[in-house]
Amino acid sequence: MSVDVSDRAFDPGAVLSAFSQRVDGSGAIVTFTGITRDVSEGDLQAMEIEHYPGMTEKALGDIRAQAMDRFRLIDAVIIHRYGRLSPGETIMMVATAAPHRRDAFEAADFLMDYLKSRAPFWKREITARGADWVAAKDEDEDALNRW
Amino acid sequence: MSVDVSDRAFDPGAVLSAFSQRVDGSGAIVTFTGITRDVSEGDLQAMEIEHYPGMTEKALGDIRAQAMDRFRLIDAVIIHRYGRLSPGETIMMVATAAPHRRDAFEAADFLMDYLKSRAPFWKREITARGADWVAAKDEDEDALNRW
Amino acid sequence: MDIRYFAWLRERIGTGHETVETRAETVADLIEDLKALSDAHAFAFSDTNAIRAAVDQELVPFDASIAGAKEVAFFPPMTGG
Amino acid sequence: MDIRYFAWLRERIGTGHETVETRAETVADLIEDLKALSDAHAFAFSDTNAIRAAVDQELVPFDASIAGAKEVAFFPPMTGG
Repeated sequence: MSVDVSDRAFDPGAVLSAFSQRVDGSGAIVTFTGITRDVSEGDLQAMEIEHYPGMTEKALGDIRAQAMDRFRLIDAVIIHRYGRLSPGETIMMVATAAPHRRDAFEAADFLMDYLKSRAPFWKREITARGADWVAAKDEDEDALNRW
Repeated sequence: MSVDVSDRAFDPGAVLSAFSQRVDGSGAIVTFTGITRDVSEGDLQAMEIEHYPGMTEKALGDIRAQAMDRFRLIDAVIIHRYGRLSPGETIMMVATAAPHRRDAFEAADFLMDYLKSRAPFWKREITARGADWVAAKDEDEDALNRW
Repeated sequence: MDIRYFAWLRERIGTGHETVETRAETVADLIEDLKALSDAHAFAFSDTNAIRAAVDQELVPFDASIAGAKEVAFFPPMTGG
Repeated sequence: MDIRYFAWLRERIGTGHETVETRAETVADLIEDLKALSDAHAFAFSDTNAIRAAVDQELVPFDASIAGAKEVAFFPPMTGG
Protein backbone atom coordinates (compact mmCIF):
# COMPACT_ATOMS: atom_id res chain seq x y z
CA MET A 1 0.00 0.00 0.00
CA SER A 2 1.98 2.96 -1.30
CA VAL A 3 -0.97 5.16 -2.23
CA ASP A 4 -4.36 4.81 -0.57
CA VAL A 5 -7.44 6.88 -1.44
CA SER A 6 -10.43 6.03 0.68
CA ASP A 7 -13.46 7.43 2.49
CA ARG A 8 -12.65 5.48 5.63
CA ALA A 9 -11.16 6.95 8.80
CA PHE A 10 -7.63 5.81 9.67
CA ASP A 11 -5.31 6.07 12.66
CA PRO A 12 -2.03 7.78 11.75
CA GLY A 13 -0.33 5.93 14.61
CA ALA A 14 -1.29 2.55 13.16
CA VAL A 15 0.08 3.68 9.77
CA LEU A 16 3.38 4.75 11.32
CA SER A 17 3.69 1.48 13.29
CA ALA A 18 3.18 -0.64 10.19
CA PHE A 19 5.42 1.57 8.04
CA SER A 20 8.28 1.61 10.55
CA GLN A 21 8.17 -2.17 10.79
CA ARG A 22 8.48 -2.74 7.09
CA VAL A 23 11.16 -0.20 6.10
CA ASP A 24 14.25 -2.20 6.83
CA GLY A 25 17.52 -0.26 6.71
CA SER A 26 16.01 3.14 7.39
CA GLY A 27 17.64 5.52 9.78
CA ALA A 28 14.94 8.15 9.54
CA ILE A 29 11.16 8.23 9.17
CA VAL A 30 9.18 11.44 8.75
CA THR A 31 5.40 11.63 8.79
CA PHE A 32 3.03 14.45 8.07
CA THR A 33 -0.59 14.20 9.20
CA GLY A 34 -3.25 16.68 8.07
CA ILE A 35 -6.24 17.23 10.32
CA THR A 36 -9.59 18.90 9.61
CA ARG A 37 -9.31 22.28 11.24
CA ASP A 38 -11.60 25.21 11.48
CA VAL A 39 -9.97 27.62 9.03
CA SER A 40 -12.96 29.95 8.77
CA GLU A 41 -14.60 31.49 11.80
CA GLY A 42 -14.98 28.99 14.56
CA ASP A 43 -18.11 27.20 13.44
CA LEU A 44 -16.90 24.47 11.12
CA GLN A 45 -19.38 21.62 11.22
CA ALA A 46 -17.86 19.37 8.60
CA MET A 47 -15.39 19.25 5.74
CA GLU A 48 -16.46 17.61 2.50
CA ILE A 49 -13.74 16.41 0.18
CA GLU A 50 -14.55 15.73 -3.45
CA HIS A 51 -12.05 13.98 -5.68
CA TYR A 52 -11.63 12.66 -9.20
CA PRO A 53 -11.65 8.86 -8.93
CA GLY A 54 -9.01 7.35 -11.16
CA MET A 55 -7.03 10.52 -11.67
CA THR A 56 -6.48 10.84 -7.91
CA GLU A 57 -4.74 7.48 -7.62
CA LYS A 58 -2.72 8.23 -10.75
CA ALA A 59 -1.66 11.71 -9.56
CA LEU A 60 -0.66 10.45 -6.11
CA GLY A 61 1.26 7.57 -7.67
CA ASP A 62 3.10 10.02 -9.94
CA ILE A 63 3.93 12.37 -7.04
CA ARG A 64 5.22 9.45 -4.99
CA ALA A 65 7.34 8.21 -7.91
CA GLN A 66 8.83 11.69 -8.34
CA ALA A 67 9.77 11.76 -4.65
CA MET A 68 11.34 8.28 -4.83
CA ASP A 69 13.32 9.44 -7.84
CA ARG A 70 14.44 12.79 -6.49
CA PHE A 71 15.42 11.81 -2.93
CA ARG A 72 17.30 8.86 -1.53
CA LEU A 73 14.33 7.04 -0.04
CA ILE A 74 13.63 3.50 1.06
CA ASP A 75 9.87 3.90 0.90
CA ALA A 76 7.05 6.45 0.90
CA VAL A 77 3.31 6.22 1.41
CA ILE A 78 0.47 8.65 0.77
CA ILE A 79 -2.98 8.24 2.29
CA HIS A 80 -5.80 10.66 1.50
CA ARG A 81 -9.47 10.57 2.43
CA TYR A 82 -12.49 11.90 0.61
CA GLY A 83 -16.11 12.30 1.71
CA ARG A 84 -17.45 14.03 4.79
CA LEU A 85 -15.14 14.60 7.76
CA SER A 86 -15.77 16.10 11.18
CA PRO A 87 -13.44 18.71 12.72
CA GLY A 88 -10.44 16.97 14.31
CA GLU A 89 -10.51 14.01 11.92
CA THR A 90 -7.42 12.97 10.01
CA ILE A 91 -7.64 13.99 6.33
CA MET A 92 -4.38 12.68 5.00
CA MET A 93 -0.91 11.47 5.81
CA VAL A 94 2.43 10.98 4.14
CA ALA A 95 5.31 8.92 5.52
CA THR A 96 8.85 8.76 4.15
CA ALA A 97 11.72 6.47 5.15
CA ALA A 98 15.34 7.13 4.25
CA PRO A 99 18.84 6.25 5.36
CA HIS A 100 19.40 9.92 6.30
CA ARG A 101 17.16 12.46 7.98
CA ARG A 102 17.55 15.23 5.39
CA ASP A 103 16.10 13.04 2.60
CA ALA A 104 13.20 11.92 4.80
CA PHE A 105 12.34 15.52 5.76
CA GLU A 106 12.68 16.98 2.28
CA ALA A 107 10.73 14.18 0.63
CA ALA A 108 7.80 14.61 3.05
CA ASP A 109 7.85 18.36 2.45
CA PHE A 110 7.98 17.80 -1.33
CA LEU A 111 5.10 15.30 -1.23
CA MET A 112 2.96 17.78 0.70
CA ASP A 113 3.69 20.67 -1.65
CA TYR A 114 2.80 18.61 -4.71
CA LEU A 115 -0.19 16.98 -3.13
CA LYS A 116 -1.66 20.40 -2.20
CA SER A 117 -1.68 21.67 -5.79
CA ARG A 118 -1.46 18.65 -8.05
CA ALA A 119 -3.75 16.01 -6.60
CA PRO A 120 -7.41 16.37 -7.66
CA PHE A 121 -9.09 17.01 -4.33
CA TRP A 122 -11.44 19.88 -3.55
CA LYS A 123 -12.45 20.83 -0.04
CA ARG A 124 -15.77 22.33 0.97
CA GLU A 125 -16.39 23.72 4.44
CA ILE A 126 -19.81 23.29 5.97
CA THR A 127 -20.58 25.98 8.55
CA ALA A 128 -23.74 27.49 10.06
CA ARG A 129 -23.70 29.96 7.17
CA GLY A 130 -23.72 27.27 4.51
CA ALA A 131 -21.18 25.47 2.34
CA ASP A 132 -18.13 27.13 0.80
CA TRP A 133 -15.47 25.74 -1.46
CA VAL A 134 -11.99 26.32 -0.04
CA ALA A 135 -10.03 28.57 -2.39
CA ALA A 136 -6.58 27.50 -3.50
CA LYS A 137 -3.82 29.69 -2.09
CA ASP A 138 -1.27 31.35 -4.33
CA GLU A 139 1.37 30.37 -1.78
CA ASP A 140 0.54 26.69 -2.35
CA GLU A 141 1.16 27.05 -6.08
CA ASP A 142 4.28 29.13 -5.41
CA ALA A 143 5.60 26.44 -3.05
CA LEU A 144 6.20 24.19 -6.08
CA ASN A 145 8.94 26.56 -7.22
CA ARG A 146 11.01 25.53 -4.21
CA TRP A 147 11.74 22.16 -5.87
CA MET B 1 4.99 14.03 28.78
CA SER B 2 6.77 16.67 26.69
CA VAL B 3 10.29 15.31 27.14
CA ASP B 4 10.98 11.67 27.87
CA VAL B 5 14.42 10.16 28.41
CA SER B 6 14.32 6.45 29.05
CA ASP B 7 16.06 3.14 28.40
CA ARG B 8 12.79 1.47 27.48
CA ALA B 9 11.69 0.62 23.93
CA PHE B 10 8.71 2.53 22.56
CA ASP B 11 6.42 2.29 19.56
CA PRO B 12 6.46 5.50 17.48
CA GLY B 13 2.96 4.69 16.24
CA ALA B 14 1.58 4.63 19.78
CA VAL B 15 3.26 7.98 20.44
CA LEU B 16 1.71 9.53 17.31
CA SER B 17 -1.75 8.14 18.17
CA ALA B 18 -1.67 9.61 21.67
CA PHE B 19 -0.18 12.91 20.48
CA SER B 20 -2.69 13.38 17.66
CA GLN B 21 -5.58 12.79 20.06
CA ARG B 22 -4.48 15.42 22.53
CA VAL B 23 -3.47 18.30 20.22
CA ASP B 24 -6.82 19.93 19.72
CA GLY B 25 -6.96 22.62 17.04
CA SER B 26 -3.98 21.37 15.06
CA GLY B 27 -4.10 21.20 11.31
CA ALA B 28 -0.69 19.60 10.94
CA ILE B 29 1.40 17.06 12.80
CA VAL B 30 4.95 16.16 11.82
CA THR B 31 6.94 13.34 13.36
CA PHE B 32 10.55 12.32 13.00
CA THR B 33 11.65 8.86 14.11
CA GLY B 34 15.31 7.89 14.34
CA ILE B 35 16.20 4.22 13.97
CA THR B 36 19.41 2.38 14.78
CA ARG B 37 21.03 1.83 11.44
CA ASP B 38 24.24 0.22 10.38
CA VAL B 39 26.34 3.27 9.50
CA SER B 40 29.66 1.43 9.46
CA GLU B 41 30.24 -1.66 7.37
CA GLY B 42 27.30 -3.99 7.59
CA ASP B 43 28.06 -5.74 10.83
CA LEU B 44 26.46 -3.55 13.49
CA GLN B 45 25.57 -5.73 16.45
CA ALA B 46 24.31 -3.07 18.82
CA MET B 47 24.30 0.65 19.48
CA GLU B 48 25.08 1.85 22.99
CA ILE B 49 23.89 5.31 23.93
CA GLU B 50 25.43 7.04 26.92
CA HIS B 51 23.89 10.21 28.28
CA TYR B 52 24.31 12.74 31.08
CA PRO B 53 21.39 12.19 33.46
CA GLY B 54 19.97 15.50 34.61
CA MET B 55 21.57 17.59 31.91
CA THR B 56 19.83 15.53 29.22
CA GLU B 57 16.32 16.31 30.48
CA LYS B 58 17.29 19.96 30.95
CA ALA B 59 18.79 20.29 27.46
CA LEU B 60 15.81 18.62 25.79
CA GLY B 61 13.41 20.80 27.76
CA ASP B 62 15.35 23.91 26.66
CA ILE B 63 15.38 22.83 23.00
CA ARG B 64 11.65 22.15 23.12
CA ALA B 65 10.99 25.54 24.75
CA GLN B 66 13.01 27.27 22.01
CA ALA B 67 10.93 25.53 19.34
CA MET B 68 7.65 26.47 21.04
CA ASP B 69 8.89 30.05 21.20
CA ARG B 70 10.20 30.30 17.66
CA PHE B 71 7.39 28.57 15.75
CA ARG B 72 3.62 28.76 16.04
CA LEU B 73 3.09 25.40 17.69
CA ILE B 74 0.33 23.81 19.69
CA ASP B 75 2.55 21.16 21.22
CA ALA B 76 5.84 19.32 20.78
CA VAL B 77 7.30 16.17 22.31
CA ILE B 78 10.81 14.73 22.35
CA ILE B 79 11.53 11.11 23.28
CA HIS B 80 15.09 9.77 23.40
CA ARG B 81 16.42 6.43 24.56
CA TYR B 82 19.72 5.52 26.12
CA GLY B 83 21.32 2.16 26.83
CA ARG B 84 21.89 -0.73 24.45
CA LEU B 85 19.82 -0.94 21.25
CA SER B 86 19.71 -3.54 18.49
CA PRO B 87 19.78 -2.58 14.80
CA GLY B 88 16.30 -1.57 13.66
CA GLU B 89 15.21 -0.32 17.08
CA THR B 90 13.77 3.16 17.51
CA ILE B 91 16.30 5.53 19.12
CA MET B 92 14.29 8.70 19.34
CA MET B 93 11.30 10.62 18.10
CA VAL B 94 10.04 14.16 17.91
CA ALA B 95 6.46 15.20 17.17
CA THR B 96 5.20 18.72 16.50
CA ALA B 97 1.62 19.97 16.13
CA ALA B 98 0.72 23.32 14.60
CA PRO B 99 -2.17 25.09 12.92
CA HIS B 100 -0.14 25.23 9.68
CA ARG B 101 2.09 22.69 7.99
CA ARG B 102 5.12 24.95 7.54
CA ASP B 103 5.47 25.52 11.31
CA ALA B 104 5.08 21.82 12.06
CA PHE B 105 7.75 20.89 9.48
CA GLU B 106 10.23 23.59 10.43
CA ALA B 107 9.87 22.96 14.15
CA ALA B 108 10.55 19.22 13.73
CA ASP B 109 13.59 20.02 11.57
CA PHE B 110 14.81 22.56 14.15
CA LEU B 111 14.34 20.11 17.05
CA MET B 112 16.37 17.48 15.20
CA ASP B 113 19.22 19.85 14.36
CA TYR B 114 19.51 21.03 17.97
CA LEU B 115 19.08 17.60 19.44
CA LYS B 116 21.91 16.22 17.27
CA SER B 117 24.49 18.69 18.57
CA ARG B 118 23.15 20.09 21.85
CA ALA B 119 21.69 17.16 23.78
CA PRO B 120 24.26 15.19 25.81
CA PHE B 121 24.06 11.80 24.14
CA TRP B 122 27.01 9.81 22.83
CA LYS B 123 26.62 6.82 20.55
CA ARG B 124 28.91 3.82 20.44
CA GLU B 125 28.68 1.19 17.74
CA ILE B 126 29.37 -2.41 18.66
CA THR B 127 30.59 -4.44 15.68
CA ALA B 128 32.56 -7.64 15.18
CA ARG B 129 35.69 -5.48 15.26
CA GLY B 130 34.91 -3.96 18.64
CA ALA B 131 33.31 -0.82 20.00
CA ASP B 132 33.72 2.62 18.42
CA TRP B 133 32.39 5.96 19.50
CA VAL B 134 30.46 7.65 16.70
CA ALA B 135 32.22 10.87 15.73
CA ALA B 136 30.20 14.08 15.55
CA LYS B 137 29.82 15.39 12.02
CA ASP B 138 30.81 18.93 11.10
CA GLU B 139 27.62 19.12 9.04
CA ASP B 140 25.56 18.55 12.19
CA GLU B 141 27.21 21.50 13.90
CA ASP B 142 26.89 23.56 10.71
CA ALA B 143 23.19 22.74 10.50
CA LEU B 144 22.57 24.97 13.52
CA ASN B 145 23.48 27.99 11.40
CA ARG B 146 20.32 27.44 9.39
CA TRP B 147 18.23 28.76 12.29
CA MET C 1 -16.15 12.75 -25.83
CA ASP C 2 -16.73 12.38 -22.07
CA ILE C 3 -16.58 15.66 -20.19
CA ARG C 4 -16.32 15.73 -16.40
CA TYR C 5 -16.76 18.61 -13.97
CA PHE C 6 -15.75 18.88 -10.33
CA ALA C 7 -16.38 21.13 -7.32
CA TRP C 8 -18.06 24.49 -8.05
CA LEU C 9 -17.74 23.94 -11.78
CA ARG C 10 -19.90 20.84 -11.42
CA GLU C 11 -22.38 22.78 -9.30
CA ARG C 12 -22.62 25.68 -11.74
CA ILE C 13 -23.10 23.43 -14.75
CA GLY C 14 -25.50 21.22 -12.84
CA THR C 15 -23.91 17.90 -13.71
CA GLY C 16 -20.61 16.12 -13.11
CA HIS C 17 -20.59 14.31 -16.42
CA GLU C 18 -21.81 14.82 -19.97
CA THR C 19 -21.00 13.52 -23.42
CA VAL C 20 -20.41 16.00 -26.22
CA GLU C 21 -19.68 15.83 -29.93
CA THR C 22 -16.89 18.24 -30.75
CA ARG C 23 -14.40 19.06 -33.47
CA ALA C 24 -12.27 21.05 -31.05
CA GLU C 25 -8.56 20.37 -31.38
CA THR C 26 -7.37 21.84 -28.10
CA VAL C 27 -8.68 22.26 -24.56
CA ALA C 28 -9.18 26.00 -25.28
CA ASP C 29 -11.29 25.19 -28.37
CA LEU C 30 -13.32 22.71 -26.37
CA ILE C 31 -14.05 25.35 -23.72
CA GLU C 32 -15.48 27.61 -26.46
CA ASP C 33 -17.73 24.78 -27.65
CA LEU C 34 -18.89 24.05 -24.10
CA LYS C 35 -19.64 27.73 -23.38
CA ALA C 36 -22.07 27.67 -26.30
CA LEU C 37 -24.10 24.83 -24.78
CA SER C 38 -26.03 26.86 -22.19
CA ASP C 39 -26.00 29.98 -20.02
CA ALA C 40 -24.90 27.80 -17.10
CA HIS C 41 -21.90 26.58 -19.12
CA ALA C 42 -21.06 30.13 -20.21
CA PHE C 43 -21.20 31.31 -16.59
CA ALA C 44 -19.17 28.36 -15.29
CA PHE C 45 -16.40 29.01 -17.82
CA SER C 46 -16.50 32.84 -17.58
CA ASP C 47 -13.18 33.08 -15.69
CA THR C 48 -10.82 30.54 -17.18
CA ASN C 49 -7.99 31.70 -14.89
CA ALA C 50 -9.86 29.91 -12.12
CA ILE C 51 -10.11 26.66 -14.08
CA ARG C 52 -7.77 23.75 -14.62
CA ALA C 53 -8.09 20.96 -17.17
CA ALA C 54 -7.09 17.30 -17.36
CA VAL C 55 -7.02 15.24 -20.55
CA ASP C 56 -7.37 11.53 -19.88
CA GLN C 57 -6.64 12.23 -16.20
CA GLU C 58 -3.42 14.16 -16.86
CA LEU C 59 -3.24 17.84 -15.90
CA VAL C 60 -2.57 19.91 -19.06
CA PRO C 61 -2.37 23.55 -20.18
CA PHE C 62 -5.25 24.95 -22.28
CA ASP C 63 -3.28 24.76 -25.51
CA ALA C 64 -2.92 20.98 -25.14
CA SER C 65 -4.33 18.80 -27.89
CA ILE C 66 -7.43 16.70 -27.20
CA ALA C 67 -6.95 14.58 -30.30
CA GLY C 68 -7.86 10.99 -29.46
CA ALA C 69 -8.80 11.87 -25.89
CA LYS C 70 -11.53 9.81 -24.24
CA GLU C 71 -12.14 12.07 -21.27
CA VAL C 72 -11.56 15.75 -20.56
CA ALA C 73 -12.16 17.14 -17.08
CA PHE C 74 -12.53 20.70 -15.81
CA PHE C 75 -12.22 21.85 -12.21
CA PRO C 76 -11.01 24.69 -9.97
CA PRO C 77 -7.42 24.74 -8.65
CA MET C 78 -6.97 21.73 -6.39
CA THR C 79 -7.05 22.00 -2.61
CA GLY C 80 -5.81 18.68 -1.32
CA GLY C 81 -3.60 17.96 1.65
CA MET D 1 34.17 20.40 42.96
CA ASP D 2 32.48 17.45 41.23
CA ILE D 3 33.99 16.62 37.88
CA ARG D 4 32.20 14.31 35.44
CA TYR D 5 33.46 12.64 32.29
CA PHE D 6 31.49 11.00 29.49
CA ALA D 7 32.10 8.75 26.47
CA TRP D 8 35.74 8.30 25.41
CA LEU D 9 36.87 10.96 27.87
CA ARG D 10 35.47 8.81 30.69
CA GLU D 11 37.19 5.75 29.24
CA ARG D 12 40.57 7.45 28.87
CA ILE D 13 40.50 8.89 32.37
CA GLY D 14 39.22 5.63 33.80
CA THR D 15 36.35 7.09 35.81
CA GLY D 16 33.15 8.99 35.15
CA HIS D 17 33.30 11.01 38.34
CA GLU D 18 35.88 12.50 40.64
CA THR D 19 36.08 15.28 43.21
CA VAL D 20 38.91 17.80 42.96
CA GLU D 21 40.12 20.78 44.94
CA THR D 22 40.88 23.64 42.58
CA ARG D 23 41.48 27.37 42.54
CA ALA D 24 40.76 27.51 38.81
CA GLU D 25 38.56 30.43 37.79
CA THR D 26 37.58 29.27 34.32
CA VAL D 27 36.94 26.00 32.52
CA ALA D 28 40.25 26.44 30.70
CA ASP D 29 42.13 26.86 34.02
CA LEU D 30 40.39 23.79 35.39
CA ILE D 31 41.50 21.73 32.39
CA GLU D 32 45.12 22.70 33.14
CA ASP D 33 44.68 21.55 36.75
CA LEU D 34 43.12 18.28 35.63
CA LYS D 35 45.89 17.58 33.09
CA ALA D 36 48.38 17.70 35.97
CA LEU D 37 46.60 14.92 37.85
CA SER D 38 47.89 11.96 35.82
CA ASP D 39 49.20 10.83 32.45
CA ALA D 40 45.72 9.53 31.67
CA HIS D 41 44.23 12.98 32.32
CA ALA D 42 46.93 14.66 30.24
CA PHE D 43 46.24 12.25 27.36
CA ALA D 44 42.46 12.63 27.64
CA PHE D 45 42.72 16.41 27.47
CA SER D 46 45.45 16.54 24.83
CA ASP D 47 43.15 17.76 22.04
CA THR D 48 40.78 20.28 23.57
CA ASN D 49 39.18 20.96 20.16
CA ALA D 50 37.53 17.58 20.54
CA ILE D 51 36.14 18.39 23.99
CA ARG D 52 33.03 20.22 25.20
CA ALA D 53 32.30 21.41 28.74
CA ALA D 54 29.21 21.95 30.83
CA VAL D 55 29.08 23.93 34.09
CA ASP D 56 26.21 22.86 36.30
CA GLN D 57 24.70 21.05 33.30
CA GLU D 58 24.82 24.02 30.97
CA LEU D 59 27.02 23.88 27.85
CA VAL D 60 29.65 26.66 28.07
CA PRO D 61 32.76 27.89 26.24
CA PHE D 62 36.16 27.25 27.83
CA ASP D 63 36.52 30.86 29.00
CA ALA D 64 33.38 30.53 31.15
CA SER D 65 33.72 31.12 34.87
CA ILE D 66 33.40 28.17 37.24
CA ALA D 67 32.99 30.37 40.31
CA GLY D 68 30.39 28.81 42.60
CA ALA D 69 29.90 25.81 40.31
CA LYS D 70 29.01 22.49 41.91
CA GLU D 71 29.63 20.28 38.90
CA VAL D 72 31.74 20.61 35.78
CA ALA D 73 31.46 17.98 33.04
CA PHE D 74 33.72 17.20 30.07
CA PHE D 75 32.77 15.15 27.04
CA PRO D 76 33.25 14.83 23.27
CA PRO D 77 30.92 16.60 20.84
CA MET D 78 27.43 15.17 21.27
CA THR D 79 25.98 12.62 18.87
CA GLY D 80 22.31 12.41 19.77
CA GLY D 81 19.34 11.99 17.50
